[in-house]
Amino acid sequence: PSGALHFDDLVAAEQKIEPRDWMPDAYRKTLIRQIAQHAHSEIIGMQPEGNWISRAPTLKRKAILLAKVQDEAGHGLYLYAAAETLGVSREELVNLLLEGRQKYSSIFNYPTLTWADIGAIGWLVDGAAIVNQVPLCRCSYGPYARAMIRVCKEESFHQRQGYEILYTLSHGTPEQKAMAQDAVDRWWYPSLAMFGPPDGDSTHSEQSMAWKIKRFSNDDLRQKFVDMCVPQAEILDLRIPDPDLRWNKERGVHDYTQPDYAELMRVIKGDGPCNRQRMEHRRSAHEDGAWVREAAAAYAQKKADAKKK
Amino acid sequence: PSGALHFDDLVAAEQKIEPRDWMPDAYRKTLIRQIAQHAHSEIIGMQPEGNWISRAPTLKRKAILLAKVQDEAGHGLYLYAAAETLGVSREELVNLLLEGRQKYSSIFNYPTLTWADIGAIGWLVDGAAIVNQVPLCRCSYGPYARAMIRVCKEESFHQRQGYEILYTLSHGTPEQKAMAQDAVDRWWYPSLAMFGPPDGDSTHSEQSMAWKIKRFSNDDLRQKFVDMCVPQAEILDLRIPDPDLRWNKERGVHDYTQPDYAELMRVIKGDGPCNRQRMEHRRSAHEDGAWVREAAAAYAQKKADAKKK
Amino acid sequence: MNDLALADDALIAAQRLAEWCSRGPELEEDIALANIALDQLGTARLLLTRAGAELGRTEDDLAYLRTDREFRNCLLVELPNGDFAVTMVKLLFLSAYQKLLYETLAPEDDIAAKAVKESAYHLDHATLWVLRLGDGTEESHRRAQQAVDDLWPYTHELFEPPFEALREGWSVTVEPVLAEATLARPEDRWRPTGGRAGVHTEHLSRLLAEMQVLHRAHPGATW
Amino acid sequence: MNDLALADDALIAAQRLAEWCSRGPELEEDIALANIALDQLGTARLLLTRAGAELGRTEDDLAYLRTDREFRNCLLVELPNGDFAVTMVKLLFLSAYQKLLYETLAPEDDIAAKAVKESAYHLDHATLWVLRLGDGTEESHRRAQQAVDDLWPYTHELFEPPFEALREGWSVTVEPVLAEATLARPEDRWRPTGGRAGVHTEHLSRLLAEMQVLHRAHPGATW
Repeated sequence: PSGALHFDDLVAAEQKIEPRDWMPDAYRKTLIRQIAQHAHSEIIGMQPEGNWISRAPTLKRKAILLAKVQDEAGHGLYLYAAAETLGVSREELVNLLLEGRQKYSSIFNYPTLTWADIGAIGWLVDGAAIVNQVPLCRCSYGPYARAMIRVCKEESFHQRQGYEILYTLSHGTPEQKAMAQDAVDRWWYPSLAMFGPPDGDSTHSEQSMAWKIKRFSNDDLRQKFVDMCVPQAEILDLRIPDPDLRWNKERGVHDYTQPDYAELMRVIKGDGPCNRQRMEHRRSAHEDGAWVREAAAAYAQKKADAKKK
Repeated sequence: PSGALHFDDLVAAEQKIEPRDWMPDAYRKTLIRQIAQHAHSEIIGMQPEGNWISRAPTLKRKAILLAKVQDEAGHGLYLYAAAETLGVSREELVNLLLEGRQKYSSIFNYPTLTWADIGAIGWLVDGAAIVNQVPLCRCSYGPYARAMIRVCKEESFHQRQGYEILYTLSHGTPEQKAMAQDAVDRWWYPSLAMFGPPDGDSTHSEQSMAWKIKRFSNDDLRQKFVDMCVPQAEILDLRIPDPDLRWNKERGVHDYTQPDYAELMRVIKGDGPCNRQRMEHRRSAHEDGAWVREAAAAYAQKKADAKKK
Repeated sequence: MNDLALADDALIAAQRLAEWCSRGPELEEDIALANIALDQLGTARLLLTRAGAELGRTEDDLAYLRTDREFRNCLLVELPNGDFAVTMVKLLFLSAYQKLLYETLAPEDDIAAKAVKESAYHLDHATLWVLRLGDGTEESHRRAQQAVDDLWPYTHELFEPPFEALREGWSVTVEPVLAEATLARPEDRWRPTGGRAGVHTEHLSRLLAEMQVLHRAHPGATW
Repeated sequence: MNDLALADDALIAAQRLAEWCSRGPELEEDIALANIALDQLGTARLLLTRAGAELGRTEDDLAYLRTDREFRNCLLVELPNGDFAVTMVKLLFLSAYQKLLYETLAPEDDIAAKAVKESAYHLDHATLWVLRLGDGTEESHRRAQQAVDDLWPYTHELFEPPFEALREGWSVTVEPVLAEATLARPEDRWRPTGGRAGVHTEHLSRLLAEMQVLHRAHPGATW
């Protein structure tokens, strides 16, 4: 069909596909799945960090953290909006999440045990997210690409905040420094796992590359992340918990230990430390809000009916 | 009737009336009301102290406080049992409490704001309770008198524990001493009010005296309590918050400022700081437990049915 | 005016509102509640800093190292969140009061001047929701009325001397909202009080235990 | 055997059980739960004192001045109380485990010897209730089964090395109770762990915040 030709031309020419353009069904489905998963991740990701808002150690940190978690809700909002341009409703997507038929990033199935985890999430998790997401700003689907530009800008702000938390801790009391190191020890490998399975085992990837949804392989992005973290860890005066981490002169990158992909698979399958807790939290928030949403709808209907008369 | 003569004789002879003895309806009703109110007070009284179990400052204090609150549940239990000998069921009485048709001691409508309140409740509130209750050990109704003997023994143990908490605080850091004084400042007048309105305004009293349910007037008991507290406060090195408190040589007792009886009436009527909270707590515990009680009953029924076969 | 009372109102309100984070009835509301919490927190920080300057203490000293007996907030803000109706009715009552109070202090007081605008937004938001809930479904009406009945007594404390004069303006703001929301205005009976004198409900010390735990566990640390 | 792990199991269990105080489904149960909490607390104190002796620390130092990363309790005991079914199923699982463990330590270990008898009582009590709930009403069965399903995964942690051998005895105790209570024994799949290494759920630090707040607010004070 001429639509298909046009689509291929646009993608080849690094032009954007827009909602009203013809696109292959599989492209649409892939995008819906990916954008929805991304949106769900923002929403579920509010929980581990939200866990420390009430206990933030200063009012300034409390304000920063609350604003950050609020930003995540905002990201969720415009990612759902981007997905909606592909012909699904937010409600459908939320239901798919609640029924466990769509995923969110596995990283949020780890608990935040101390304040330093807020720093480590900012530095490592947001850092990994940025490495993953910057290429998505050039994604072939226009609404997604534009959403990602906004998301990335805020994420890099968040990453700096997390880095700053860790820096303060690692230059604070011995207890604070230990807390920071402990957090990095726990979050390092799960952050590496955020880039997904090694390229050999990655499904979906090739087609996504061809469609210019994805630009780099999982392993390339992971390498980029490691190379980015090493000098930062030095300034932070924190140790990356990998005895085999070292500069490889020949390759011009760092050698590093792979994360435990079997663990990643278990967590994706639902058996991480907090999968049940995160889903239960989301489900009960959704259920507890049902009467509120119904009230808002009923009120809007009454007002609309009154206008008609 | 001969029953009435017998009843009067027994009362006059300081003998006990037992459940199967004839007794005037009004006597029965008065006792039911009084014993039930007393039982309810034990149950509601678990809340203000229970509020600090999770936060007790040492494990020893936690154990002592938990055991104390447990004792209160025990007191409630045998007071309900004493009331049941008069032909009402515990369930009826609990419902009367939950419907707000029977009262509990107003003192439990004040909040426990600091750990020192646990000391002040032990010293003052349990102290006042003992002064009130010791004469009840000689009450004309046997089951009540016997329950009170047991209650009083434990209460005086509790009072000593409260006294000891305050003593430790008042001889501790300046913050602890201030905390202890603050608690005494807040609990002193409500404790005085525990003896009820002044004799002139007291209903029920005369008849209860004649029946030997009550042995001393409200004001006599209050005086006794004040005289008991003054020397103890000196040892505690805590000030009783009454500038007019002084020894009256002629009367051989202390002069003291009366509590605010208008406040007492407001609290009795339901408008104390915590009336709503206490009742709401009790109601929701009762409702939350309904399915458990139903399950226990259903299981017992099944077992009984199985035996019959 | 006592900066500390106003600051504590805002701080405790922020702490309670932030408890909603990731628990709102819809995503937009999560964002709105966080916004309002951030506004309250922002005002609290400015007021605490000003109050602390006189006492040689920082905002964090005042927020994290006082006990509940030293907090001066009204009881209304420390009550548990309850359901969404309780939160919104509470916000209606609080923001109508804060707006009036800040208006009387502005424009001389620059913190109040900034806070007036924010309060107006909080009031609008709460008003919108009280209308929706009161005039929404049977269930939402029942919950909203229950919230109004439960919280109304706590509004008396806001207008204790020297603020008796503000009550009328507050009623003029709040009562028409209740009426339009088909919610009955309760009788004036019970008048719980004590917050301004540091005699709080049992809820505040638990709220502070959570809020202060980390700060207190590391005396003198920088964060 | 690590006294600290056992002590922390008992201490955290006591703290959770004590939360039921004044909230039990009936008065007798309020008393029973307090009794069990007191037993657990008593054992915790003895074990902490013994563990502390080696470290030059008191029972209160260990209870009040460690962070959640330093606690060694199993995850099972720190989970929120949930409804009465969750509490009773948890107690069934815990007391069956504690009884076995104490039995293996007794009679040489006098603390364990004392605790065996108490655990037997806790186990009886929990057994009775699990039977009643499982084989009671439709609702109680549903809740009990849900509790069993939710808590079962956390029992694996109890039998990590070097305690693998205890699992069989535990199953012999627990599974017939479930069967008689008409409750299905869940499959062995998810195996959450970490407690013994100080990697807990997000619940523990909140529990400790409340438990430790007063003690920490007054460093060095005597109570």
